[in-house]
Amino acid sequence: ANEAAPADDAPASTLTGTLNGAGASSMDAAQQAWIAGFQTANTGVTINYEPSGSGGGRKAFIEGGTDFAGSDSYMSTEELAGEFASCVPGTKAVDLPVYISPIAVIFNVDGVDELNIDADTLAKIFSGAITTWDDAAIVALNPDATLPSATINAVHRSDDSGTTKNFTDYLGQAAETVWTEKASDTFPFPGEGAKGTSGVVDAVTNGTNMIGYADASQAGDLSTAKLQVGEDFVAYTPEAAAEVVAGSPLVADRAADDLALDLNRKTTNPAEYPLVLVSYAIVCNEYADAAQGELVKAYIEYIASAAGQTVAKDAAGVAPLTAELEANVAAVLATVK
Amino acid sequence: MSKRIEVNDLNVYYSNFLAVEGVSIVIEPRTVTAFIGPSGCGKSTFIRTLNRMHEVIPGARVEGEVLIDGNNLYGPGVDPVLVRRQVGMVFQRPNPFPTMSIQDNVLAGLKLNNRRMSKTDADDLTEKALRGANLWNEVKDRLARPGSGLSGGQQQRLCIARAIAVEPDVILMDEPCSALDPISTLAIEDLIEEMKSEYTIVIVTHNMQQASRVSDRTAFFNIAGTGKPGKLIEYDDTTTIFSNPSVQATEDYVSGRFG
Amino acid sequence: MSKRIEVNDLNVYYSNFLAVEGVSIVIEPRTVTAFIGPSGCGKSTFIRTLNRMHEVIPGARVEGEVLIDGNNLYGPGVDPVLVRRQVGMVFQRPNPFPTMSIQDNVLAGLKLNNRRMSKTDADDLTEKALRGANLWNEVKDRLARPGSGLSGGQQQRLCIARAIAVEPDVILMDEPCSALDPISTLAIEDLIEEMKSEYTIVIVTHNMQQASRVSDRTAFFNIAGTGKPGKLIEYDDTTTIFSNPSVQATEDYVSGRFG
Amino acid sequence: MTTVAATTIKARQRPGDRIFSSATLIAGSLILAVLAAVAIFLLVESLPAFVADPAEFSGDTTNFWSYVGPLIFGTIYAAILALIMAVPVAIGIALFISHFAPRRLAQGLGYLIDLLAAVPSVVFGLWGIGVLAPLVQPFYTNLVDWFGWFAPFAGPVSGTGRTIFTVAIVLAVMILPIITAICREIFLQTPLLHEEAALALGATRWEMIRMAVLPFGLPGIISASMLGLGRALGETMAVAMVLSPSREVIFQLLTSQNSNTIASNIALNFPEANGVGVNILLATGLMLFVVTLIVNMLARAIINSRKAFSGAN
Amino acid sequence: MTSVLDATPLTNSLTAGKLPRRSSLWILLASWAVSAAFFAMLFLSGNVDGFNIVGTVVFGTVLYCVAIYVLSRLVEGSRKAKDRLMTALVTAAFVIALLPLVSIVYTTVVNGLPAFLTPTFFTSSQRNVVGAGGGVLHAIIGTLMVTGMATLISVPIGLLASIYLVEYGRGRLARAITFFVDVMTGIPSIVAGLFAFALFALLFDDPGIRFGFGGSIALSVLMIPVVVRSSEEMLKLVPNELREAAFALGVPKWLTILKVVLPTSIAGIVTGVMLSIARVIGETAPLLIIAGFTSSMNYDLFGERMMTLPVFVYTQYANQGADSQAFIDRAWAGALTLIVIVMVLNGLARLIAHWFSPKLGR
Ligand SMILES: Nc1ncnc2c1ncn2[C@@H]1O[C@H](COP(=O)(O)OP(=O)(O)OP(=O)(O)O)[C@@H](O)[C@H]1O
Ligand SMILES: Nc1ncnc2c1ncn2[C@@H]1O[C@H](COP(=O)(O)OP(=O)(O)OP(=O)(O)O)[C@@H](O)[C@H]1O
Ligand SMILES: [Mg+2]
Ligand SMILES: [Mg+2]
Ligand SMILES: O=P([O-])([O-])[O-]
Repeated sequence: ANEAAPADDAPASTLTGTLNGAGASSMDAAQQAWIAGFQTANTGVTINYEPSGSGGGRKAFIEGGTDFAGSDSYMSTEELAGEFASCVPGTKAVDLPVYISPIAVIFNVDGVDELNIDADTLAKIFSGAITTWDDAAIVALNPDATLPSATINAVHRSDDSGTTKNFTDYLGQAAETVWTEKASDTFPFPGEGAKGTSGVVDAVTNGTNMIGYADASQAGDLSTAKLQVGEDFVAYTPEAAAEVVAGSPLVADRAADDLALDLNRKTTNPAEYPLVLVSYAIVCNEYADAAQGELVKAYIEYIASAAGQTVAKDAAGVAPLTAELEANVAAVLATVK
Repeated sequence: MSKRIEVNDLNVYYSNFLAVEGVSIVIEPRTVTAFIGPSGCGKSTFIRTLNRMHEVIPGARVEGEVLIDGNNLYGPGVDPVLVRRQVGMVFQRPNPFPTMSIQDNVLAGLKLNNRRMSKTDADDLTEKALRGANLWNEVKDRLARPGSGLSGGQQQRLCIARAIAVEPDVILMDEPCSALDPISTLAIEDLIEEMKSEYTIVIVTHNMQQASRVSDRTAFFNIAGTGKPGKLIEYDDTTTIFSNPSVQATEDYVSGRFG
Repeated sequence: MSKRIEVNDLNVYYSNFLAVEGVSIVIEPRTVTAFIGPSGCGKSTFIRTLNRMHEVIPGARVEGEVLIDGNNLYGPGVDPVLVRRQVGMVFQRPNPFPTMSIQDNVLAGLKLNNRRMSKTDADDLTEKALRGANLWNEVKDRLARPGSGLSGGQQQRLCIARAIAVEPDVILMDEPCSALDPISTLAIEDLIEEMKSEYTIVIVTHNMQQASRVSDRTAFFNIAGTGKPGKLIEYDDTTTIFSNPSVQATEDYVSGRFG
Repeated sequence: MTTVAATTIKARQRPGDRIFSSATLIAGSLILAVLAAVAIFLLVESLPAFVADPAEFSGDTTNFWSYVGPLIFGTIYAAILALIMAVPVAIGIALFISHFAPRRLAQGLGYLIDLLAAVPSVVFGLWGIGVLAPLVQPFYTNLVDWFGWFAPFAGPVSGTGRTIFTVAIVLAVMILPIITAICREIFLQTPLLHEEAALALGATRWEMIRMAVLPFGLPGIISASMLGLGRALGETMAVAMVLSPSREVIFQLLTSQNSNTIASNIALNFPEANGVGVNILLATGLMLFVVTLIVNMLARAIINSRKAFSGAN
Repeated sequence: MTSVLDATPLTNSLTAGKLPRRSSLWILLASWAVSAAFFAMLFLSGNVDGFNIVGTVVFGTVLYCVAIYVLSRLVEGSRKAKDRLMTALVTAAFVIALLPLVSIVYTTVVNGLPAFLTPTFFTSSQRNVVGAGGGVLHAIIGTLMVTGMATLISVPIGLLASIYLVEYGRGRLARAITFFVDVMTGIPSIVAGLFAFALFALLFDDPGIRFGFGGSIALSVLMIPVVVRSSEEMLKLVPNELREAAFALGVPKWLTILKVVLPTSIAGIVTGVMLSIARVIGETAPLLIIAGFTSSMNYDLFGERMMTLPVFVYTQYANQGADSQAFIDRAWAGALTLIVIVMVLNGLARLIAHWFSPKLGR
């Protein structure tokens, strides 16, 4: 029923074809909303986005299996050094930030509704250095809370994930004395593992004395902790997340049109929430198949537009790009063919 | 050890089909009784009701009573397992357990009640039962081999050995010799003769010579036509049945004497 | 339609076990030949080699030749399927097809070979075969019911009807009456008598009266002991075998005349 | 007449037989070919893993064998636990349906159990996370409190119940219908002759089952269990969703540290894997293949050792 | 001819030692009552929060097993006691198996019904749907096509192979097939998916290949061994007597197999085929890899991505949007749909089996 083209629409778009993308599962819900929006406006187009994981998405794109990739991490230098099968030989691909989402620290502890936490304590909880909820460090941050003397069950992602990479990146930078592991897709310490964001949410919801981290849009009814930024305790908000991204510099030593961001995790500005995840759309500078290039360009332009970002905010609870970043992305896209 | 069997006005049904009607009969201890009659007249059906083996067939049921030494088999609270321990049975088709060795087949029934049997006891009992069934010489070297490797006749004798090994009070045999050669048959008949001193024996046979040779009394069953119930026509001393039966049908049947 | 069978120096093996050794025999067309002998002497084994049914048993094989009207059954390029259409077989144990109705069982030989026939032809053939097997009256009202619901004797007669429905040249019967009552047995024996005018018939039986009644010639098989091969001891006219055998073993066996 | 016989007995080749037997032979060989293709695929893709750079392995491991060891252990551990739970219950159910339940009920009951086979593994995953794990967690706490001195029940207890024991329960439920269905069909085929033989010896119903039904069905039970074991060894999504994994060999059943299974590990890490990482994961798949091979060899050996006594014929 | 006894003796030796009728029922109820009382006391004493129903039933049943065994042993002797114990255990096994079944079905129905009952659920795809709404038509079509094709591939191959094993195969090849079929059952589903993907990526030189037929091939790899194994077991159960009967009528081997052996075992074979379908119809991992993911309709098994129900369920659960309840509802409704589909197939198969199966006199 919903497959038929709308009958009495405004002048139909001339775009036709099928566009295939794959990559980060974090942005799947947003992608579905974008796809719906784009397909409604361009009834001749079918877009498939496969949430197969950032690494898998990048690999498929590089080998020419898909037209664009979604990725929680920007391309590595080795990846950039190689060939891109979908692109005109010799040309490269670029990272375009299109998706910003705060990562929430979620918890489920009997009798505790609010929790303040700082990076060091968070790092100690997840590395297993702090094992009970009434540990002095937590009590000191939450003098008013009635913390039970129960074991902390800290849940991490059991699958390799961009969320984990951003979480460990945050801990590694903001709590560098405590968290000595480098940022990685794989969670480096023991503890309770769960598959996918929804797995972590379910584990925290169904267990007792739980804490975990998850894409904020999925936190649902769970309580979320406030992070200490500077002197204040900051709850996640889309705006605070967008703010920290806006305040972050581009990664050095990359092509000028590659908008990979070096997130400022150590911010002390209480208006910013530094535990965020940025996902990139990865597209060719110049597509070997010009028709596909046109489709990709139109689609990613839509995604990065104010309209697209609003759709994503409504559908997936992500933080919209700041106007400045939006403009930067649009400028790069203008050169894509 | 032997028991008296008394059957009062027994009807046997398969679901709604009345297969055997109104049988009343008294079988004295330490006798051999032969059931004869044309195929389909309900001999197998009836003999199975004497140890409640018909209950294995879905839908089969009886009306009436069967008393073994005065105890009603179909009385309330009677345990068919106890009944069958006292009333053993040998079937028309040899049915040794294919998963057991020859020796285990012989001891199968015994092991149920007597789990811990010494090796020598077990061997003795095996030999005794197999000798009784005239099979010992043929299998004594391969007691540990599967019973299913034997020829049909050997298998049937194995089944007889298995039945007599548990030393029941009554032994029912449903055409036990129909798959046996004359020598084995002779052995079994001798065996029946011997066992008579201890057991009550009921045997179904198509072989009227056999009936006249082994049995003390003979019961003739007949059937009026297809779909009609089988009935006990005449029951008397074997000599009387074969020489001077009182019912015409019996005379007709046994005078086609042959086999 | 009848065929002559000639067997030359036949050995039958189960893998390495020599079950039957050095049998040579000539069976004339339009005769009934009976095989007798103690259990395990290889009667079943040998009769199966006459239509290559032994090949169904893994490891069973023959050496020597079997000629049917001069054609070697074991010659190169011979199709066992065609052999079996000409040489039919009835087994010791009744084995009707459980998936088929009584009528379909009778017609199985044709239907399974995808032969088409009109409804009336089929009905006629069914009736003829069932009458021949003396089963028509008992089952004529339930031709569409499954064959497995019949009693043992009825089942065996159904199998005989099935075998004669394909009108083979030779019919092999392995103790076909061992599960039958005298009336059915008599009917089958009459049938054999009738069929003799058209078919060559070979019958294995334990029943020496039966052998002497139905057969023209009798072959006596014997076995020296367990593990030894079975051998053809004597083969002659039935009257000679039963009245004046030339071998002592035959005399011993038939003089224990009974059954 | 002789001439007629000569032409009829020496048959033309029988095309039906030739075609049919060749078709079965081709089908059989095709299976071997597919399996060989899968094996070659795994082998070729695995080779780089055996010589991979130590840095390519996640965690503390530095070579393939120390990486795959705990996974092999976890795979077998979970599958064996599942089998231990499932086989007796499956035999019980099959017997209940074939020999205990009233005949008219039995069919419906069989259908009910077959329903379990219809449940997709994702749903088992969801059910494991959402229903089973929270349900058993309090029992685990009690077990650890009372029997913690017994090594497999040692603490600290998992706060969510998402342990290898829970996974084993889920796997057991998953393989139950497979084993049950096959056992049921086999038990129903036990020759009545043998059941009657046992009953006539004065066996109780259970003794009859011990004597006639179970021995007759034994090879089938083993085959069915192997089928179930195969499923348990290879189950991917349900394990990935339910298990809280770690990278060591862990005997404890009730903690949040559990040895992962090979299939689940592939599912968890494949999406983000690249380069040699992919080869390493596929090499673990090859190891699972080898494990299955060995397990089946053992099972075959058991069946064959009792061949002479099998119920066939 | 008969003498009627005036009265049957007062004691019937054949009844010696028997628990009264229905005693097992009373003992069961009593056990549950005791167990309930125990758990109620625990609950009232405040040691546990909530009355534990599962615990009551489990503990009560264990108590019953012990009680019936002990009582029967005292009254009826050890053999009868063992029989009663095993009866209790076998019945308990059945009930135990029903618990997860009921729990899963209940969970699925309760969670799945809201979305299942929406009017668009069976008439539309997820194309252009954001948040609540939409349907699973695309996934139903995909599942039916992919699984149907897998069945078309696997059943002939599997059945023929099992016929080879039982009827023709002797010697090494047969042994090899038997053995490797078992090994094949151990191929993890995800490896089957990766294999199919690698195969077609190579064949079509397309590193991003996704299409429904590839999914069918992956599922076939998982399905074939189940078909072979179960059919083989069923064929082996056909008595040799029946084959001999047909051979003796001059029926060629292939017709014997086709018309005697297969019909006799058809019920078991159909059960096995259903099992194999059930085995693969719920597979997620391989389809994610080779059949792909789309929210639009696709009727072409040989081109482009094709949605299937398990992938639908998984992605709806794994990647929830802001309105997460809508996604979870759809996930459960998808699961419910899948279960209903298998149930219907199962019912059909049973009917088929019933029509063709042997009409046994027993
Ligand atoms: N399981 C059954 N269900 C329904 N009817 C049956 C069953 N078994 C036997 N019958 C019918 O009951 C009647 C008696 O059969 P039964 O087997 O007792 O005869 P029989 O005298 O033993 O014959 P035979 O000498 O051939 O063994 C027959 O008409 C038969 O068709
Ligand atoms: N399938 C088989 N494999 C191995 N040996 C067998 C097989 N069938 C029969 N035998 C053996 O071959 C010999 C001959 O057996 P066969 O069944 O031909 O005897 P028979 O004369 O028909 O006996 P009966 O009168 O009991 O039917 C016996 O020693 C028997 O144990
Ligand atoms: Mg009978
Ligand atoms: Mg024989
Ligand atoms: O987007 P994820 O890689 O965290 O699932």
